[in-house]
Amino acid sequence: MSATTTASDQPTPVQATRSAARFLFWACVFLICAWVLVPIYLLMVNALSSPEQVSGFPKSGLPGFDFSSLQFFAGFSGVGRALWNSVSVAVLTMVLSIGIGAPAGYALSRFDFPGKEVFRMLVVMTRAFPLPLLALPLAVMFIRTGLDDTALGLALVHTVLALPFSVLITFSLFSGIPLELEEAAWTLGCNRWQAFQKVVLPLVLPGIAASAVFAFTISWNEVFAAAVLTIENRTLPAFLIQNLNVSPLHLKFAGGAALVVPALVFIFAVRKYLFAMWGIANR
Amino acid sequence: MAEIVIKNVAKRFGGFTALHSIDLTITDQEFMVLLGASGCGKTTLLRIIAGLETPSQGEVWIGGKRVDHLPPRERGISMVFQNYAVFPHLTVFENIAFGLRMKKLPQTEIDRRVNRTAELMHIEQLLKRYSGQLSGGQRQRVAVARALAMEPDVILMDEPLSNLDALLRLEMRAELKGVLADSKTTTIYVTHDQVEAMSLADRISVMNGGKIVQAASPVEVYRNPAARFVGSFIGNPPMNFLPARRGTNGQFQVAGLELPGPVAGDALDFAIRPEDVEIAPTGFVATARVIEPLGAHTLVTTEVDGKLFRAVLDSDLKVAPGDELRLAPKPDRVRWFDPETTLAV
Amino acid sequence: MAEIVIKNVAKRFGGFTALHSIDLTITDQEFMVLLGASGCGKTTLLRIIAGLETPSQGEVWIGGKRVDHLPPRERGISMVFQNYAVFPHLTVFENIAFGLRMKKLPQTEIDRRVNRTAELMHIEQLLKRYSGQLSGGQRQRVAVARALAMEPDVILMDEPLSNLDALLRLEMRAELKGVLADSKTTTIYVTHDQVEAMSLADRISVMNGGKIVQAASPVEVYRNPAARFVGSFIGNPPMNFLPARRGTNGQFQVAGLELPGPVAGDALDFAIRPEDVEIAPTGFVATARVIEPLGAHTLVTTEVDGKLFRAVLDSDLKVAPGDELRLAPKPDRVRWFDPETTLAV
Amino acid sequence: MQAKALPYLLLLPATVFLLVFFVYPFVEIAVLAFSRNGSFSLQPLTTMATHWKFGSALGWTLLLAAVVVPIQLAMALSMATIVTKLQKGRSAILYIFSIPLGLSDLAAGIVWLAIFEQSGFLNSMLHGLGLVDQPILFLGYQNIWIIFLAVVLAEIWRATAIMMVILVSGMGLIPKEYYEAGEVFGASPWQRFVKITLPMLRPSLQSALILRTLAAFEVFAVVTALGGTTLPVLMGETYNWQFALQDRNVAAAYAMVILGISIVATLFFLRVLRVPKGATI
Amino acid sequence: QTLFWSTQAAPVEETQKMREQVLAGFEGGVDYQASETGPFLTRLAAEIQAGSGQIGVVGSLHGDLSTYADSFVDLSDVDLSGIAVSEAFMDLGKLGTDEQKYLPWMQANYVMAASRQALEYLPEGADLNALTYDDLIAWSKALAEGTGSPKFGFPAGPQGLKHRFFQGFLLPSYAGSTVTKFRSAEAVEGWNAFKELWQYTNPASTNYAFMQEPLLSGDVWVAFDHIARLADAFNQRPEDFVAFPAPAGPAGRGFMPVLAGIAVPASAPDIDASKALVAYMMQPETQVATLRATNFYPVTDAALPADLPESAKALGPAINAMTTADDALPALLPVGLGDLGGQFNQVYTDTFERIVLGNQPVEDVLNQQADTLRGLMNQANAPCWLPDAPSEGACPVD
Ligand SMILES: Nc1ncnc2c1ncn2[C@@H]1O[C@H](COP(=O)(O)OP(=O)(O)OP(=O)(O)O)[C@@H](O)[C@H]1O
Ligand SMILES: Nc1ncnc2c1ncn2[C@@H]1O[C@H](COP(=O)(O)OP(=O)(O)OP(=O)(O)O)[C@@H](O)[C@H]1O
Ligand SMILES: [Mg+2]
Ligand SMILES: [Mg+2]
Repeated sequence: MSATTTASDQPTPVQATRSAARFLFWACVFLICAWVLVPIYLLMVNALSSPEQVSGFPKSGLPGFDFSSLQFFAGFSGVGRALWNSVSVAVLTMVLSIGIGAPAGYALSRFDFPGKEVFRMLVVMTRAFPLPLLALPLAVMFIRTGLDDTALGLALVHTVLALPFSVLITFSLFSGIPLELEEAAWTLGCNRWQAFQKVVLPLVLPGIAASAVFAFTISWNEVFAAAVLTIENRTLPAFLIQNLNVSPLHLKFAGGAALVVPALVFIFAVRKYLFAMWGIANR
Repeated sequence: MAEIVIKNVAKRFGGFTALHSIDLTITDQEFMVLLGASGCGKTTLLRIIAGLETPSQGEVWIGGKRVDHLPPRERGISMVFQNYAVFPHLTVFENIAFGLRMKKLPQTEIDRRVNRTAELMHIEQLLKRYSGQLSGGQRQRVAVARALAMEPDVILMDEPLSNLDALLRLEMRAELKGVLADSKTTTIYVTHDQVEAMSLADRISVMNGGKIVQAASPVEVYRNPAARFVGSFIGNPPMNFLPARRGTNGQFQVAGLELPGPVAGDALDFAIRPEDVEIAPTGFVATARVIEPLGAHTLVTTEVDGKLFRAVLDSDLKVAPGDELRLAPKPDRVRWFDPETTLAV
Repeated sequence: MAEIVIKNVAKRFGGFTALHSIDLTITDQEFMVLLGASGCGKTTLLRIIAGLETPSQGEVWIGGKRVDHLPPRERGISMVFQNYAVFPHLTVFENIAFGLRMKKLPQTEIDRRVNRTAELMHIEQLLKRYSGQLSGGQRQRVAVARALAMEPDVILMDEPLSNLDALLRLEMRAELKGVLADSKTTTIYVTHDQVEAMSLADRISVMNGGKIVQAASPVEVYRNPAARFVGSFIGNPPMNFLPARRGTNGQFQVAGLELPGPVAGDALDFAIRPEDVEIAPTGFVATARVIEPLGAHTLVTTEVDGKLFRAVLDSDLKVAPGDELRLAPKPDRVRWFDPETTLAV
Repeated sequence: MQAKALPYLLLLPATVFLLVFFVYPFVEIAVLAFSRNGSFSLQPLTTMATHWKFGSALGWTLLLAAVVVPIQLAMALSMATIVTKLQKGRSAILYIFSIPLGLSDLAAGIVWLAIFEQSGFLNSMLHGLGLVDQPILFLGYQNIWIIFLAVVLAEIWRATAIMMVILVSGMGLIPKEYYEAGEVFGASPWQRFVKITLPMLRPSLQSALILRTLAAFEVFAVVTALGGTTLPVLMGETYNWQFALQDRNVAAAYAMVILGISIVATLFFLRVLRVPKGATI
Repeated sequence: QTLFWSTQAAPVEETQKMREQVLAGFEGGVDYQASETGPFLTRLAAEIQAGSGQIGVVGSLHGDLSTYADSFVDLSDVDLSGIAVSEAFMDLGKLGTDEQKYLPWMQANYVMAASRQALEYLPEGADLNALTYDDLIAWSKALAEGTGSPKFGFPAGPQGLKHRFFQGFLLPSYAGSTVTKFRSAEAVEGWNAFKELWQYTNPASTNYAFMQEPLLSGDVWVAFDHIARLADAFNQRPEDFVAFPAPAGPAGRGFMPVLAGIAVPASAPDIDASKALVAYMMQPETQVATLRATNFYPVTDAALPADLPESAKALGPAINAMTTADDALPALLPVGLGDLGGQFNQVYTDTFERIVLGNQPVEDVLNQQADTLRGLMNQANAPCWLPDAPSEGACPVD
């Protein structure tokens, strides 16, 4: 993170530099990368192939560079708007779920108080209850209150889904920060919030970013609530993929790819925050 | 005005009582040193004053204001933590500037103070490093600098120099004392280094098992320990104790020697500091057991009447284990303790 | 056989050189103390021996085997970390037992060793606690007990007693020495406490700025510092230095005094320890500046010929700042250093 | 020193939020599970329990979770360890590892369908290698175990990254000094992992396992994409009763079952991975 | 803009066509949104429950609409200005009430399709346009044996429309009934025949929602499906495929039309605009455009143009041949079941899964499922519909 911390500055422990172990290690890395990448590659191959190639056999495993399927989606009226809606809902979800979840995670990690377990179970239950059933009462409520068909309304529902993640992840992160650092900040003139913001937050930022990314991808990929709760302001998945199941194969793949690619770009864009490691490794 | 008054403070951790009803007043601008065995509750007391720990009972007043329910930042204190608590994500500079930024001081003032305290602590060349790139002693100095830079009314230091070498300690000590006196800061300073305690303290509070046993000036604590514990705890090596019994002539019999003692009590404990004995023909009969050269002096551990007895003698003295010596206590340095209450008589 | 040989070891952190080409041999069963200023590289050297840090150059041999490329667990060492590194998720018992379980010792043996070392460290009543429930000194003792329980060939201790009070230190010190001697362990012990260093060490290595300046027996290091640094670093308070110039009569002129000196050299540094001066009419003319009572003695900081000059005098002496004293060096304790090379002459 | 109210204050937003957006609709649904036409009845529960698919749906769901979660845990731990061990190329590899985070379960289903389908990539490869003449039908109803396997693979592929990222950020917070102490005291890399990493990772492990297991109980889209209704799962049945059969009461009863096993699993993880009182981390 | 909330034309290409080719001409402006059944029903139910909403017009299959009979406005006053709508369909649209709950929107049917190469294996003497189930079995057997793998295909996947096949094709063809003779000996015979056919059916069928893709990929050579779900094969490679009527059984050539209707929920924001859209949907030009977009046929007497897509050209005659065959035995969609329609379907799906996939004894399964079916009919108190004989009160299950 700092300009002064170059790789060689870090104390380098003596490692078992036995070549066999190293080879095994890199073989593992390679295998896992392949495991992740090959299916993505195949999805892209199909997305870039013509309908005949997609349903043909045997497949070459090479893309046909036929953009018609993707173009079909690009030409779909309202894709731009849906993309924008998706992003705004996802960002709102991210903000809401961290904004609401992180304080709760902090409280769970720093305090012992009656009702702690009840709250924890409540959070977990949220994750354990099928959304399609909740959607009806929620939709009725939203229609009555005017939240229906707004980015905020959908973000609220997505926040219900993402909240368990943000609460539990931030809880575990905060548990990893020594209380003493916070105490030091208090004696240096911080109130709780400032100490949190200036000391704890920078240290857990990578983790917070991770849970924010979860929130984002949960919202990004959620179809059901989006399909029920948005009409004018459709999000991309509600727009593109809710009917992919009943669409021809080549469109399925193209639609899948159309949804995957922005998410990949997003993760790529935020990877720095996701994985930034401060000089805390040798605290 | 930053007088600290601690009234009847106790602290229990579950079933364990770390502090029993502490009463202590540290006057404004006083330099109070807390001394005590490991685990006796020094850190706990500091943390209660700082507001990091809630006392199980009692009151804490700072500068005439009851602060029990104030958060640390409103108590006008700053603190050096026993294990430093240097922020790992900030450079040394930012660590020291941390509290100043919280006070929203102008940047020039921050620079000035950081540089001044860093120089004081000899870490000016480390300002750009992170704590992971510092040695233990350097980290400790960052913690001290961070607290000093605040220029608080009250500073609490928990063994702030424990990881420094003697030379640096000596220097830091002098500088700390000077800086804190100049800034009229009330100081509570935990140390286990008695030389440090002696040379820094206006008063020393000796703690034992969660209680304050004696709070008095260094010389008083050293010369006239209020309790046997103080005598045995302070002084390196500590005081020697021997059982004494009043003889028929009113004098006390101590390991074959006859000494004048206090008027009250029949069975008392005789006590003398190792450096207050001399080789003299009228002394205790002592068999040397261990000889430890300490540089200018030699610490001779002997056996007197079957009891351990230490003497600090000139290093020119040639003595070998097994030798028999005669060790005479300097009469005006002899102290007496009641073996039951352990208090000085 | 666990002789440790360090050949030409250096360590660089980026642009910063923490160790410059260290050569050092610690013989089997020796108790070697490392002394040096904060940040001089003591911890780094220990970590290189332990295998936690890769040297930038050089070789490390333990027990006749080159170990540079062995992981720490195959080096037959154990270590007390400067910041304890007591596992927070394990009880004190399990912390001490950690290494023993790794060795797959039978439970009875583990119990025996844990209890023994815990008793040694006076933490037997804390065995069920977690590290978060311990005081600083208690935690440090757990770290020491954990290392001792391993009964290794080589033990590396990084300021293992820094957070203990004097009394406990004294006791621990004696016990450590006894235990380690009994178990024939080769020990490298970092401390900044010179009394500790003196009383424990078979040999002391004095480090400065990443180099080893002198490695010799305690008395030798104290009496005959190999370099000005050693003299100024060891001894509390340190040696006094005054510039000396050879007069026409071959004698050296030092602050108005005429003293016999070594045959070589024209301009040298005169050096004397503060405890090696006495009040005598033929001494240096010294103006007292600061008077610090140290218990049995008084440290008087004076000014001699415009230079700082410290003297440890009997505490009976009545002296006030501003008083003029006459301080005479004991002739056989005078040492001389070359001001250019800083080495002893 | 701080008001006792602070933790509650911190929980307040989340609690209010959940009360409005979860508890309120949840109660409305939960009531359905125990009523019929507005009055109390156990009929939805009995209908569900006696339906011929209920047993197998429950069984497959549990089996799926029991197979997928441990494998994912092991993989996520290895991946997280690899990432923390890496010196160079860490961010690139971490990025690759976390790519599946961005995938919806539907997309994952589609991808694996493309592989296992009769004219899919697996058959193409086997054909290309000359191992088969005719494409093999992997996902037929007779091959329920292959369907199961495909679902397991797809689930592992899709959802391991979630666990991994939680664990990576947790591992990043373990101070290095403990590993060093472990190393000095004779712990091999594996022992350090078991004795230091795992216990100190407990909070993160707990979170990761709870979240992942709960998600496994709700597996649906991937199963439908790969196995149709051949492999019945609880969530699929819930969906079926809610929309195809339009019996919201029985659907609610299914949801209560999912909730029930989720709570049991959560309690299990909370217990097994709890940090003993007094221990920090 | 009027929101047209629909389950039809859900495949993305069709949705696009609906918007661009069918609805673009409506003056008020239409927002056509096609959803899966789940979101569709949830949204609809929510708006009905909330008493207000955005949905102007609902378009879905008869079965889905029948659940919400109470919540739709009466459409009898929509001005159809002389457009003739099939009477039978108008009746279905009343959903057992006196009001016109929905207007028929479009219809479709199920037919068979085969690739030309399969014709070589057609058994001697079998007439493609008058196929029997026995012929089909023999043909599938020949195909399986001749090519080495089963080549008959059937949409038994989760999105597949298999229940309609059992309700409207298999059972009527064998038992001449959908409900009453559910567990008759004839029905048993029918299920046994289907079991036999299943031996020569591509096992991947349990994953198929649409038969056009397996036909195109060659995994399946002969298939039964909804016309909309076969169309792509004909549009892509018209020369390679032929369409023909569903087979006949001992009781006749059972078939069941698919009927989609449009309704206006009482909670619609602007009921007049909605009705105007409904009327627009019934216009001959709209109906033809709908046919082009969705492969669903008009429910009115709209004249079909000559330049139909390949699929319509191929499939239309097959439907025609089927519905006008001498042994034609039309079966109607369930009426009067209300929200039990789903469970009614489930009875048939379960029967299939247990008998064919689970290999359970046919009689036992039928007996058990008959009990369920009877319970449903009694609960809904629904009288019989074609091909079952009209009943007093609930339709009996013998
Ligand atoms: N990672 C690092 N990057 C840069 N410099 C470092 C790093 N680690 C240590 N140093 C520097 O190396 C020097 C030696 O450090 P080391 O910890 O060995 O000192 P030490 O002798 O143990 O000091 P102390 O008595 O204060 O513990 C110090 O000046 C320190 O600042
Ligand atoms: N959380 C806790 N639970 C139980 N006991 C505790 C806890 N914290 C501290 N203690 C105990 O309270 C006593 C006082 O601890 P404290 O840290 O104040 O000691 P100390 O005087 O600072 O010792 P040291 O010089 O070793 O740092 C110790 O015996 C310690 O074991
Ligand atoms: Mg302490
Ligand atoms: Mg160090």
